[in-house]
Amino acid sequence: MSATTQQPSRRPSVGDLLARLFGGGSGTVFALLIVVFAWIFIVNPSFAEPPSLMAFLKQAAPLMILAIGQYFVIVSGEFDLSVGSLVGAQVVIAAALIDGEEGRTVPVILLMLGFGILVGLVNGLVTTLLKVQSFITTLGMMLVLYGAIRLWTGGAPTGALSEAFRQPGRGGIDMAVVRQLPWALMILLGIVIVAVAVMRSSYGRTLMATGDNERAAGFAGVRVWRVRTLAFVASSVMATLAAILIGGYAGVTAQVGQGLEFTAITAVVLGGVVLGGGKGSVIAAMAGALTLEALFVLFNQLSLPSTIRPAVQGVIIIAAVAYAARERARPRHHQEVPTQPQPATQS
Amino acid sequence: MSSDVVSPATTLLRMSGIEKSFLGVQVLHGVDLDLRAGEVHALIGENGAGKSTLMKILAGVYQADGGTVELDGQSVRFEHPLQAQQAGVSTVFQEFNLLPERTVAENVFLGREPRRNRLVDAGRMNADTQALLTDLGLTWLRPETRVRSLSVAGQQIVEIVKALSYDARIISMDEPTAALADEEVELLYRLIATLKQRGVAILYVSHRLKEIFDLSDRVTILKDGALVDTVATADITSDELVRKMVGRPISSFFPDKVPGTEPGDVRLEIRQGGNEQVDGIDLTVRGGEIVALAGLQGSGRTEIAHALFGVDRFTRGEVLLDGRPVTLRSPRQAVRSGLALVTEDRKGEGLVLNQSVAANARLVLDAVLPRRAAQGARRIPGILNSLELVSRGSSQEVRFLSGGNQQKVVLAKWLATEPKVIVLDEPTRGIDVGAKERVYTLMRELSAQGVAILMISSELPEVIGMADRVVVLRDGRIAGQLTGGPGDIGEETVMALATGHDAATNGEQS
Amino acid sequence: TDEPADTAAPDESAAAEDPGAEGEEEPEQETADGEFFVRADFERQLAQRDIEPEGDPATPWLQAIEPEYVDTAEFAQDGNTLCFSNASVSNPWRVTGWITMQQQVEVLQQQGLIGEFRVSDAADDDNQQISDIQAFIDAGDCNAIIISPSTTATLTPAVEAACASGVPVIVFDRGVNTDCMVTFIHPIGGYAYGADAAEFLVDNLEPGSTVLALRILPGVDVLENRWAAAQEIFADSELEVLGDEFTGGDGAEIKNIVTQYLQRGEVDGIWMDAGDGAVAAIEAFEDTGNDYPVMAGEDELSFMRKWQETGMTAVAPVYSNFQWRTPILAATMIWAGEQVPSEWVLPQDEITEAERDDYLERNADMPALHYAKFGGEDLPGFPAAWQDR
Amino acid sequence: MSRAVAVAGSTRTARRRLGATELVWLALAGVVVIGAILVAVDGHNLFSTANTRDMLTRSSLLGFVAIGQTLVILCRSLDLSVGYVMALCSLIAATTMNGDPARVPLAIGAVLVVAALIGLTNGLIISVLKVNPFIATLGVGLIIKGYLDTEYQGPAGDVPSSFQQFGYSRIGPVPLSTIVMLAVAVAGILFLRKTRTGYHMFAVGGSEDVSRLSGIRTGRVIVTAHVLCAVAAGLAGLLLAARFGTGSALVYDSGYDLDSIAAVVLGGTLLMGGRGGIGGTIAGVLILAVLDTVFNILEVDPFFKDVLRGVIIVAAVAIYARRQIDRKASRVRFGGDGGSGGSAPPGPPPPDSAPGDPVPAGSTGGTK
Ligand SMILES: Nc1ncnc2c1ncn2[C@@H]1O[C@H](COP(=O)(O)OP(=O)(O)OP(=O)(O)O)[C@@H](O)[C@H]1O
Ligand SMILES: Nc1ncnc2c1ncn2[C@@H]1O[C@H](COP(=O)(O)OP(=O)(O)OP(=O)(O)O)[C@@H](O)[C@H]1O
Ligand SMILES: O[C@@H]1[C@@H](O)[C@H](O)OC[C@H]1O
Ligand SMILES: [Mg+2]
Ligand SMILES: [Mg+2]
Repeated sequence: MSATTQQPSRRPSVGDLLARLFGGGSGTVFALLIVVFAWIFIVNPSFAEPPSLMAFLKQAAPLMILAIGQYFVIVSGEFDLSVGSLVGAQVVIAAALIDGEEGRTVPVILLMLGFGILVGLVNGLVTTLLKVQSFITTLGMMLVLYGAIRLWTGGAPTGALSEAFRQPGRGGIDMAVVRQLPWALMILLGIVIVAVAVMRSSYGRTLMATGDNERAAGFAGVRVWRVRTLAFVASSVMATLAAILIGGYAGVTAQVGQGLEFTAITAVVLGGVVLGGGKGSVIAAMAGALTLEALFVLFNQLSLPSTIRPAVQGVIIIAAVAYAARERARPRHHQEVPTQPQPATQS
Repeated sequence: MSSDVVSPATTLLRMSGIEKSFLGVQVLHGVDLDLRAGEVHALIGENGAGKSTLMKILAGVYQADGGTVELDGQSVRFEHPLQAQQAGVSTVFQEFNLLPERTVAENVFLGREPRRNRLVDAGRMNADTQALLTDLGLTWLRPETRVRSLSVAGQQIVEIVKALSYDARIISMDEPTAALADEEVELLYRLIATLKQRGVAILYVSHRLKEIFDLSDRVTILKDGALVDTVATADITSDELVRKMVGRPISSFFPDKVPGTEPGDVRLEIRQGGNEQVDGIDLTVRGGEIVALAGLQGSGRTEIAHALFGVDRFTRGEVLLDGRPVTLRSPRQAVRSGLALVTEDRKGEGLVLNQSVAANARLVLDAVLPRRAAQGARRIPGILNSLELVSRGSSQEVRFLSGGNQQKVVLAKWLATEPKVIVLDEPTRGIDVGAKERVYTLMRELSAQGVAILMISSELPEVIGMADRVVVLRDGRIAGQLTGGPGDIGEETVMALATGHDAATNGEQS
Repeated sequence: TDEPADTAAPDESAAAEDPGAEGEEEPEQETADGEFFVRADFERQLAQRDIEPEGDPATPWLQAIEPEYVDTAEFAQDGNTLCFSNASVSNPWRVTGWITMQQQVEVLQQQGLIGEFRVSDAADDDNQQISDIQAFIDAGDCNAIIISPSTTATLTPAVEAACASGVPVIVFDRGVNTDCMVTFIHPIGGYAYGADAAEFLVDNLEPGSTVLALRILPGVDVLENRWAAAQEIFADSELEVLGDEFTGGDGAEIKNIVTQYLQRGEVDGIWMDAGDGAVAAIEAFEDTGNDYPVMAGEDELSFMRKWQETGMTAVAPVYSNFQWRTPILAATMIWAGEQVPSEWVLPQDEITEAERDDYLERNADMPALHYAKFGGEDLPGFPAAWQDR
Repeated sequence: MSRAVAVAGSTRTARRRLGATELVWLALAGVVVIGAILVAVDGHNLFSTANTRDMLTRSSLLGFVAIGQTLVILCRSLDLSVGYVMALCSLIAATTMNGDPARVPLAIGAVLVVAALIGLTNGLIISVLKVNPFIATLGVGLIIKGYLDTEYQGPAGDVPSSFQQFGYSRIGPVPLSTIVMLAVAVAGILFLRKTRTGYHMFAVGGSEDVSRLSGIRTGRVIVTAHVLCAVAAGLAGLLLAARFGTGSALVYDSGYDLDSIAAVVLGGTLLMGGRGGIGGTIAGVLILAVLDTVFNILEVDPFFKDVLRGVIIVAAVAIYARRQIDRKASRVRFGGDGGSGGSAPPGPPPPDSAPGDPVPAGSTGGTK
C-alpha cells in the first residue's frame, strides 16, 4: 500500500523487492509463500494443474476473506477475537432460518449481513465509546455468540441449508481447463479489489493513521471512534461472507468456525502486519492466509502425521514472524518504534 | 552527591572519529569531542545534525560503527545504557523518558531502587528523593506524586532531577529547556552552576543560542553529522556561531512584515471563554494579525488552544468566527470552520510517525474533507518545497526525519487545508535556527494573505519579535495585554504580568 | 480423601487406562502410556456383538448382554432426588441423547417416581466435572448420582468419592477405572463400533483398495478405541490405509482433507470414528468428480439421508444413543431395590442398507443432526421435543 | 474558580485513593451479595460449607494460572500457551510419579524445570527474536500441542493417593489447593511490591524504551515474567494431576488461556501493562468462581452461562474504563495531590499570586 511503501534504502534483496511492492515488513510472507508452493509442486506436480489449484483457492477463500476483515481491525490498532464464533453463529442461523426452503435464501442472507453489521457495531462501539480493550470486548462477544447460538438451537444446529445458499461456496462456472471456476474465487477477487480500494481511499489512510497514533489522528480531525467502529463492522461483514462460503462449501456441522479467529490473526501477522496497528498491507495479510492454507496442504502432501502438524506450524509461524521482525527492526530505532506492539488500544 | 572537586583542566572523556549510520545512511562522519571536568560543553547544530545520535552513543543507546570513546584514558564501549550509567555517564534525553503511571521517586530511582536485605526499601527511596528535591530547592515536587499528574514542565524537571541523582561525572542534556519557561530555565542554570563546582562535566544541547552563551565554556558545532569546529564560547559571536552552524549568515532573526500587511476584520473572537482550567478569556485575532499568547508553564495557553479547537471545551462564554458564533465540539468541526492547530507535542499529537511524509501531509484532508482530498493533495508538494523540507522523498516515513523537518510536515498538513485562523502552539520548540527562520517567514507570508495567527510560545524573544499584540495568561486567566507590535514590548513587562510580581504593571489596557 | 481403587473395571477403557494392572494379567498387550488397545476387551466386544441380549427387543435400552445382576436392596428408599453430572452437550450425539434423557425423566416425574432432577454440565472440562460431582456429594441430598464422565481416567477419583458418600452411583457412556458404582451402563463399546465400520470396508472393497480414516480428535478414549479396533482389522486385511486425519468434526476441514487426498490419488473407502460431517466427506467426492467411496459413517441422519439419496455402498455403525434413557430407569429400579446388572451392556447393532430406509422412515421429521437409534419414539414428547429444541 | 477546582481536586484525590484493586474487591462483594440473594430466593444458602468449599475449589486452579498471567500482562506481554503447559505438566507429573509416592518430589521437580524451560523459551522468543507475544506464545502452544497429541493418545500416568491429597483434602471448608494458591498469590504480591524485578515489571510494562534508557535489562525482566508464568501454569498442572489421579492432554481445550486473561483483566490489571496487580487478579478469579457456583446452584443452562460470562466480563472492564476516563479528566491544574507539582511554578510562588487571588487584569483583559 502506498501509505507505507518505503523508499529503497539498501541493496535490494528479493524480500525487499517484494516488500517495496507490498508494504513494509511483508517481504517474508511472499518469500515463504513461494517456497511453500514450490515445495508442494515438487512433492506432487499434479497439484499445479488448474483444477487442483481452483479447488485449493476455493478452500482458501474463506480464510483469506477473514484475514482481510481482521486486517482492517488490526491495522487500526485493535483485535477481533469474535470472528470464529460469528462464522459459526451465521452458518447455524442460516440453516435454522432457511430450513431447506430455497425461497428463503436471499432474505436470510440479507438478515445475516444485518446481524453481522450489528455484531460489528457492538464490538466497535463498546471498544471505542466504553473504552474496553478490544481483546476483551471481542472475547466477550465470542462467548456470547457461542452460548447464545447454542442456547437457541439447543446445542446442535437445526434445519438445513438451501441448494441456492450452498452455491457461492460450493459451485462455480464449469469450463474447460480449470474444470470449475469457483464463485468463491470470484467473490474473493471482488472483495480484494474493494479492500485495496478502501485502503487507498481517504478512509484507509485515516484508518492507518488511527492505528499508528490515535491522538495525532484525533488532532487532525479523524473521528477515531467512527473509523475504528467501521473497521469492526468490516471485520464482522467479512466473517459473514466467510460464513456464507464455508456453509456453502461444507454445509452445517456443529463445530464450524471454531478457532478461526486465531488462524485469521496468525495469517494477518504472518503477512507482516504489526499487531498494535499502523503498519502492513491488506494484500500481504491475504498472502498470509494463503500461505497458511498452502502450508496445511503441504503437510498433507508430505503425509506428515497429523498429530505433529501443529508443532511444525508453530515453528514456522514463529520463525517467519521473527524474521520479519528482524527486517523491520533495522534500524534498531528504540526511541520512536515500540519494539512490542500492543494487543490493545492506548486509551 | 560527590563532593571531591576535580581540577578543571583534566579531560574526562574523549570521543574520536565517531561514525554512525542508520538504514545505510551515514549520520555521523568521524566526529571528535572531548569533555573536561567542570566544564559546560555546548553541542549545537541544525535539526538532524547528529547531536542526539552522538549523545545516545555516549549513553550506550546506540553503538558507534566506528571511532573510539575514552573515559579517563580507558577506551570504553557501552552496549547498554546501564554500562554508561555505571561508568558515571547520565543523560537527559530529548524524548520524554518517564513512566507516567509511577511516582516521582520510582522514576528517579528506576533501575537502581534502594534495597534493604535484597528487598526494595520504598521508604528510603522516597526519603532519598525528598532529600534530593530539597537539596535542589524543588520543594513543590513530592516523591509520591504520580508523574502522570505533572505538567510538561514538571515532568521535564523530574527528568533532570533523575539525571542528577546518578551522581555522575558526566551529564549530557539534550534540549533540557525545550519545554521549560524562563523561571525553570533559571533553576536549571543554578543547578548547572553547582554541578560545575563539583567538577561534573556537562554536555549541553540546545537550539537557544542565549543559553549557549549564558552557560557554556566551549561549544562544538556539528553540521550534517560532521564536526565543524570546537571553540571557546568566549571567542565567538552568535552570528559566527549561526554561520558555522547553518553554513550561511542569517540576516535578521525575525523577518519584517511583508509590506502591505494590514490588520483586517476580526476573524477569531473568544468572549468570556472558560472551563475547568481557564476562565474569563476575552480574545480577538484579526486577519493579517499575529497575536501571541504568553504565560508560564501550565498557565492555560495550550488549554485555550485545545478548547478552541474542540479537543477540550469552553463550558462558558462563546466563540465567534468572522463574527458568527460557532460551537466547535471536535477538531473536525474546527477544521471545517477554517481553524488549524499546530500542537505543541509534535510526536505525540502532530504526526503519525510510521506513515510517509505524503500520508501525514494529507491526513487532515483525508480525515475532514475526503471529497476534496485528492485535489487538495496536489497542493502539498508545492507547500513542502516552499517549506524547504529535507527528506528522502515523500514516501519516507516521518519518524526518520529530524525535528525541524518533522515540524515542516506538520505545518504543511495544516496549510493544505487553507485555514482562515491558525493556532501555533510552541511552533519552534526544538527546531533549529534555519527551520525557525523558515517558520517565521511563513507566518509573515500567511498574515500577508490575511490569515489570523494565534501563536503560543514560551520563548519571549519570539513572542516579542513576531507578535502585533501579546496576551499574557496567569493561572488560567488573562493577566493583561500588551500592544505595540514587534520590538516595542519589553520582556520584563511580559514576565511581570505572567508571574504577577509587581502588580502595577505598565501593560496598556486598551 | 479417597484412595483410587487400583482394581480395573472390566470395561475396555478402564483396562486401557490402567495398563499397569492389566499388564500383570495379560503379558501380551502393550502397556505403553496411552496405548488404546487391549486385546481381551477387543475380543470380548467383538464376541458380544453376536450374543443375543436378554430382555425385550422392543425396548433395547432395557436389554442387557450377559448381565450379572447385583442386589440393590441397600439403596432402596423413598427419596427421589436425582442428580446428573453431565460431561457436556457439546456434540449432536450428546444433544440428542440429552433430550431423550429429559423426556424419560418427565415421564417418571409424572409417575411420581422421580422428584427433583438436578443437573450440572461440565462443558467438557474434567476439572469442572470433578467439582460438579463434589458439589453433589457435599449437597448431601441426592438420592442417586448419574455420571457421564468426560474422560475415563481423570474422573475416576471423583466417581470413587461419590461412591464413598454412600449414594448409589450410576455411570454411563464413557467409563471410569473403578467398579465402585452400582451399575456402569454402556453399549458394547468402541472396539465393536470401530470393528463394525472396518469389517464393512474389508468386506465391500477389493483387496488392495485404499482407505482414508477420518477422526475427530486425539485422546478421547471412546474414540481411540474405535480407531484401535479398526487398525487391528485393517492390519490383517488387503486394504491400504492412506492415512488417519483429525478433523475436529468440522465439515469444512473434512472436505478440505478428503479433497486433498483425492487430488493425490484414488480413495476407495472412508472410515470415520464418528459420523458428524460424513456428508462433507461424500461431497468432496462429488465436487471433484470422483466415484462414491465405500463408506462407514454413523447413524446420524444427514449421513443416512445422503446415503439413501446417492445409493452408495455404506453402513451406519451405531454407538447406541438410546443408552441415555437407561440410567434414569436404572435409578428408579435401584430405589425400588430391584436388581440391576453391575455392568449393563446394551445392544449395539449397526444399521445396514436393508434397515436403512425403515429407520429413515421412522425419523422422517427429525432434524439432520439427529441419531436414528435414539430410541425415544414411545416417549410422549415425541416428535416435537427432538424437532424444535 | 480555582478554589472550586481545588475542592474538586481533593474529592477526586479521595476517589483516587480507592485504587483499582479495592474496586475489584468491591465488585466481588457485589457479586457475592447478589449471588447470595438469587441463591436464597431459589431456596439455597450460598454460604453453606458445601457451597463455600465449592467456590474455593473452583477458584484454585484458575488462580494459579491467573497469578502467572498477571505477571506477563503487567510486562505488556501475554501467554496463550498456559493451557498447553498445564496439560503437559499434568502428564509429566503423573507419568513421573507413576503410582509411587516416593517419586512425588522428583515429579514436582521435573514439572517445575520443564515449565520454567517453556517460559524461558517464550520469554526469549519475545525479547530476543522480538516476536509479538500473542504469536510467540500461540506458536509455542501449538508446538506443545503437537508433542502432546503425538506422545499421548489420552490420559497417562498414575498419581499416588498421597499426592491426590493436594487436590482433595481440606482444612475446614478451605481446600488445601486454595491455601497453596493463596500462598503463591501472597508470594507474588511481595515479589511485585518488594523486589527490583517486581518494580521493573511495572516499568517494562509502562514503557520498554524508558526502562531500557533507565538502565533496566528489559529482556531479562520479560523472560523472568514468562518463566514465572509458565511455572505457575506448571503448578496448575500439578493440581490437575492431583485431582485427576492421572495426567490428561485434553485439558488444553478447556480454555484456561483466555479464562486466565479474562480473570486478570477482570482483576483490574491493564492489558497494556504497567498497572495492576495480583491482589486484583485473585478477586477476578473469585468473581468467576462465585459466578460458576451460583450458576450451578441455579442450574443455569450451560450455554447461557457463556453468554452471562461474556457480558459480565465486558461490563466489568467497561466500568473500570469509566474510572480511567474521569481519572484523565481529573488532571488538576491546581491543588490535588501532585497536580500542584504539575502547574505551580518552581520555587515558592509569591503569596499574591496564590490561587483564588482576584486578578484585576483579568477583567480588563480583552479589547472592548
Ligand atoms: N533511529 C534512527 N533511525 C534512522 N535515522 C535516524 C535515527 N535517529 C536519527 N536518525 C537520523 O539521523 C540524523 C541525526 O538525527 P539526530 O536526532 O541526532 O539529530 P539532532 O541533531 O538531534 O536533531 P534535533 O536538533 O532535531 O534533535 C537525522 O537525519 C535523523 O533523521
Ligand atoms: N497538571 C496537569 N496535569 C496534566 N495535564 C495538564 C496539567 N496542566 C495542564 N495540563 C494539560 O496540558 C496541556 C498544557 O497545559 P496548559 O495549557 O495549562 O499549559 P500551557 O499554558 O499551554 O503551558 P505549556 O503548554 O507550555 O505546558 C493542556 O492540554 C492541559 O489540559
Ligand atoms: O460423546 C461421544 C460422542 O461424540 C461420540 O460420537 O460417541 C461417543 C460419545 O462418548
Ligand atoms: Mg536531537
Ligand atoms: Mg502549551
